[in-house]
Amino acid sequence: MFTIAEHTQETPSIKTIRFKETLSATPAQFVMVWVPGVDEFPMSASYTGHGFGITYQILGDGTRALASKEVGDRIGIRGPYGNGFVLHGSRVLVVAGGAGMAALGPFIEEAAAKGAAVDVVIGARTAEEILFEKRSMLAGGRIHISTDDGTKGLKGFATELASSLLDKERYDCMYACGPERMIVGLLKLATEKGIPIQASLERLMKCGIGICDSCALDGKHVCKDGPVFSETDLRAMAELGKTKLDHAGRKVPI
Amino acid sequence: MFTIAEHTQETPSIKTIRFKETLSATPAQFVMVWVPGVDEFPMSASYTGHGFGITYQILGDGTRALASKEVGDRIGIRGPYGNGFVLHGSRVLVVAGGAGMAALGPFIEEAAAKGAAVDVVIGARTAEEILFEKRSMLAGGRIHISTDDGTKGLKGFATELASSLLDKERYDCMYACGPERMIVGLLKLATEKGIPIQASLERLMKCGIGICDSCALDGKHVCKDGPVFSETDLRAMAELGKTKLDHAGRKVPI
Amino acid sequence: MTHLGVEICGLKLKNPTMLASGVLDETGRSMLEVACAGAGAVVTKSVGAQPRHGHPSPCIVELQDGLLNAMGLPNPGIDIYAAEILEAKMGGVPVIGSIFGGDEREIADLASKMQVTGVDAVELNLSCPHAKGYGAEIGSTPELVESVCKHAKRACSIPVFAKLTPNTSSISSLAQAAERGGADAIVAINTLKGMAISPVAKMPILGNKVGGLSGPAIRPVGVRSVYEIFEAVKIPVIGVGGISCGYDALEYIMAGAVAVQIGTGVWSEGVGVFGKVCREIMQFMDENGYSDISEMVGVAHPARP
Amino acid sequence: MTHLGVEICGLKLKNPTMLASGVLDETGRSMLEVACAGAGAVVTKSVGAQPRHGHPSPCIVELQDGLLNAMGLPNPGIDIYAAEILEAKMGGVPVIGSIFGGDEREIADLASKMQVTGVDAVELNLSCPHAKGYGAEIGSTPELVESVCKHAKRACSIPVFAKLTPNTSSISSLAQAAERGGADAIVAINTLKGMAISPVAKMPILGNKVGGLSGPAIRPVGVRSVYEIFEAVKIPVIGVGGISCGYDALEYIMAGAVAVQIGTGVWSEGVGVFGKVCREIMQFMDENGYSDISEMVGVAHPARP
Ligand SMILES: Cc1cc2nc3c(=O)[nH]c(=O)nc-3n(C[C@H](O)[C@H](O)[C@H](O)COP(=O)(O)OP(=O)(O)OC[C@H]3O[C@@H](n4cnc5c(N)ncnc54)[C@H](O)[C@@H]3O)c2cc1C
Ligand SMILES: Cc1cc2nc3c(=O)[nH]c(=O)nc-3n(C[C@H](O)[C@H](O)[C@H](O)COP(=O)(O)OP(=O)(O)OC[C@H]3O[C@@H](n4cnc5c(N)ncnc54)[C@H](O)[C@@H]3O)c2cc1C
Ligand SMILES: Cc1cc2nc3c(=O)[nH]c(=O)nc-3n(C[C@H](O)[C@H](O)[C@H](O)COP(=O)(O)O)c2cc1C
Ligand SMILES: Cc1cc2nc3c(=O)[nH]c(=O)nc-3n(C[C@H](O)[C@H](O)[C@H](O)COP(=O)(O)O)c2cc1C
Ligand code: FES
Ligand code: FES
Repeated sequence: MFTIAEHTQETPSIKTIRFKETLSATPAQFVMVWVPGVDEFPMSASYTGHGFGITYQILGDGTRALASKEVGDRIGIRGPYGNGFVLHGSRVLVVAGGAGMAALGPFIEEAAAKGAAVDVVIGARTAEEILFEKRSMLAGGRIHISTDDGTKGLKGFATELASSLLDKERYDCMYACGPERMIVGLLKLATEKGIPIQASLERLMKCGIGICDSCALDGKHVCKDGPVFSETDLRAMAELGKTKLDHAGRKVPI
Repeated sequence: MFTIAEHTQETPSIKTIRFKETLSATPAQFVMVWVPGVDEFPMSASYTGHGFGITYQILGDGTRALASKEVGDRIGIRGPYGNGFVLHGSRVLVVAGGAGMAALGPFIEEAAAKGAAVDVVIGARTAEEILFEKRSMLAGGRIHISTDDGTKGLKGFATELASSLLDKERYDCMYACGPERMIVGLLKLATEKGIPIQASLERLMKCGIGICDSCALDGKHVCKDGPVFSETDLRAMAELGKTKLDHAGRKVPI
Repeated sequence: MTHLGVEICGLKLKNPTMLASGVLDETGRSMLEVACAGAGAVVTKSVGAQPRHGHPSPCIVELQDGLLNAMGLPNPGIDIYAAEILEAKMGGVPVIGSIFGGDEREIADLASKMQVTGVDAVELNLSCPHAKGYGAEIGSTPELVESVCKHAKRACSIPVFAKLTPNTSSISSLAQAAERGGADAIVAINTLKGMAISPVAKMPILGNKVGGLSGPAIRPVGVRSVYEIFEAVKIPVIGVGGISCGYDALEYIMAGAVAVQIGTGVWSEGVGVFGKVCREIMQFMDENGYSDISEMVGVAHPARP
Repeated sequence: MTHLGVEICGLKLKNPTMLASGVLDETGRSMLEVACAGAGAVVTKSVGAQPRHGHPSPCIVELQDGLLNAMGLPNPGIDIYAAEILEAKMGGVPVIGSIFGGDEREIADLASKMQVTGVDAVELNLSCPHAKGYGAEIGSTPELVESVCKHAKRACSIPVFAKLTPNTSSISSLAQAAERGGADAIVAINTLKGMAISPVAKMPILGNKVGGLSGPAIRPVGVRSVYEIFEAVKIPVIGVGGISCGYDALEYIMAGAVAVQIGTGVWSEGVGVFGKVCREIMQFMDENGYSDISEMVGVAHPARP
């Protein structure tokens, strides 16, 4: 069990927990978070190594229970699991939708530290829901904002903003995490522009270790083969953006 | 399972098996030898590392079955277990009784290779039962022989030979393996002369790993605390040379 | 040349390894991948009459030498699952449909529906240790095992395998009951009933509290079970529990298994475990002068009566 | 200050760890060493009426995460063994005399003789999985368990502990039977019935073929058993199986054990395991605000009825 060292509100719906314990993870690797008596669910490492942390959107019972935990409380952490983003080239475009920024935050820092020029597109519902803007700026990223309601930056979707950047600049690789329709859009853009993309996907995860099949996506397993997939894998996924499995293993629309 | 690479007759009652497999062991460490369908029993490593081997006296069902094994046959080996002889000083006296030479052979080689002057007393029932004489000589040891029937060397016990050597020379340490009454005799000599002794003991061994208590000797366990004990331990053993446990855990005279 | 093929109740397997029920088999596509990775056959997730969510998370505890799971038989129900089986069938290896149910009628119904999906055999999960009312209760009473097998046999014409629980004082009595009930083969073993507690959280870790222990930890229990069952029945035995290398599989085969299933081995070795186990078995056969798997089945017994 | 002492049926233990039966307890002197190393109590080897050699070797198989043993209850018989108990008593910690027998009369006889040796309690080994005619057969039938406990209770006036087998479909039924029979405490679990086969030798490795699985591999089964038994009976439960660190012991304690026994842990950790487990329990108590072991017993249960 890990002990909560800090618990901060990032946006009205998103919080970050930093732990006393150290856990090293590649950006986009995830842990299974156990809130005793409530539930266990996957969360990306939003801070890795010393001061390891997760950043989560409050959605249902599990994240609500997590939000009520206080400094000193302990929660179960197993992992890290899965693969992570791999820096490719010296000029990259990062596109985050909502809480997807949790996985991209540490990647932006890593890429910038390695000397890459990083353009960061942050898409959010509304201005106050923009995650990790300051963090990305401090890391040296060039920030571009879009909001659904136009309260900050471009009014519209992150994909539109990414599209106009792709028209202007040449990137070695794109990195994406966020809603699946955003990823589908970015994959299309990447294909059009002929640049590689790495996208972190989400599926229901029961085991996190590649045996229960609950995170299956066209025979791939998000927990083991992913969560990060590259364009070749993504293009081969007939289910991408269309269906996912529910708790009973039924294919349901995304 | 280990595969027999060589199987040679050392004396009329003693044979050596060398294996294809490599197993590193300190001199006097032992392995548990499983002859499938027959029995499992402890044997010292008489050769260690590449060309690992054991040298055994044919006594009962187990060793008889072992003697009938041929090159290419496989037998079970687990270990090495226990501690081993530790070289102490630059001038040592090695005393072996019968098959006890099995554990001392590799020690003589090791000690000589490290530059120690090694006097070797080999006691046997009769001339043709003398084990590892040539091997010890080749290693650089100075050999002294005693036989019970006087067919070679001194007629008498190894202890007598050791005693006269101890009168003439000054040794840094004595190393012994053989019948327990020989070890009791040598311990007495070591005490009189004030020199340290390391002796390898034998007890019935069922597990070899320190849990079954069948090799217990005054609260010590030959398989785990031994088989090599130093003078302090040996002197504290009320049962040494007197009693041992039988298969039912009864104390019986040695 | 060594020959890895085996035949079980008319099913032809290119090698003796099968995917065990409950692992990477919620979707047809995953079963397909396992077949492509080298499994000789795949067993589906245990499927029931209705969709079922399974137990609340955590569903898995990773141990040093195995896993504790309480998935709780999540499945979309036989009707929806039929499509997954269809996809799995494209792997070109036999697909065995695992079913569970609360009583004889339900199981008979499922067996008949399972046959319609096109599977090559039905496996009765008489042994899930952590789903109340399913499996364990039925599976540990010889009379019920016999009766369930009888009903399943009557309801379909494909081979019926009975998968047994080790949570019993006599697994060979259960096997004999299954044989009397007409089962065509025995599968042994399912998981052992276990629990892990977090001292810090002061509670069992699994959402369901109790789960099933699998992996290397239980192999000795599985091998012993197959050894006992082999002496107790005449129908073939399929061994499962803690297999992740060729030697593990050989233990089962020599204990009397005609084939083996692998579940938790996929966790430690990935889906490559099937190919790895086969290669290691072949190498052993080459080195030890065996040319056909069947020569090794049950050879650890003094003599077959 | 944290307090590690526990009291079980009137026996006062300075800490909750005991040496499990069958490990380092053939001689009084070894039990003495274990007591000096920090065990709160020692349980003797299981002793019978007559001297017994035990099974042919090999008696032990070392596994990745446990041991398989088929010692076969070697012991010098109660009359000779009395001297060992006398020596063990000098350790200043309670000595619990373990006995096994083929029927009620033999066990009653042994219980009464055991009391005469001066032990503080008698432990009935109703569960050795690999000695024909002893233990397992008696131990897996609730009616026999009840009757054996009754006879043992009548034959002596010291506390009687019933040690149960996990090789059953319901260990809690066995515990209830023992309670009905008057047992003062339950000890759970003994080893799981297992086998290891050497593919090269083409035979089971153990001289007795079948043996008992112990160590970390079986801990989830032990914890689950104690958890179930705690809810089924009112008498105290002593937990055993796979304990080699403080956390392992805490799993058992929170599942409901008032004390724990350690056997295979001596293999991996040496006799220092008792001190180590106690230190780790104490550290946990300090960090988590517990001052007495009893505050932790059974806390993993939602509520004690
Ligand atoms: C690899 C991976 C990494 C993740 N990283 C993060 C992260 O860093 N931060 C973060 O906020 N979330 C992350 N998620 C999503 C997160 O796991 C879910 O939001 C969380 O499980 C919701 O739990 P809950 O109990 O609060 O909601 P529930 O009560 O379970 O569900 C509430 C809502 O959330 C949706 N939901 C549930 N599970 C998921 C899921 N796996 N993916 C998307 N939506 C889901 C449901 O459909 C429902 O609408 C990640 C998911 C995956 C697979
Ligand atoms: C640590 C250790 C290392 C050993 N190394 C060697 C070695 O390198 N070479 C060697 O020849 N022997 C060695 N022994 C002795 C060897 O284990 C026994 O001689 C062997 O077990 C006899 O087996 P068996 O089945 O042939 O005889 P059994 O039928 O078991 O017994 C035949 C005779 O041997 C005696 N015997 C049995 N076990 C022992 C024992 N443990 N110690 C002494 N006598 C015993 C019996 O009392 C009986 O008289 C060692 C013993 C120990 C404990
Ligand atoms: C995650 C998981 C889920 C399982 N689900 C099922 C199931 O639905 N039906 C079934 O019969 N067995 C199920 N089992 C048991 C396995 O099929 C197998 O019998 C057991 O795990 C032992 O084999 P192993 O050690 O190779 O995993 C499951 C096992 C695991 C680990
Ligand atoms: C070598 C060995 C011998 C054992 N002998 C006995 C015995 O004589 N009587 C008994 O009740 N249990 C015996 N057991 C079982 C242990 O007491 C204990 O119940 C079991 O090993 C589980 O605990 P562990 O994992 O700590 O070893 C023996 C176990 C081992 C490993
Ligand atoms: S979460 Fe279980 S296979 Fe991915
Ligand atoms: S041989 Fe078992 S304790 Fe030494």
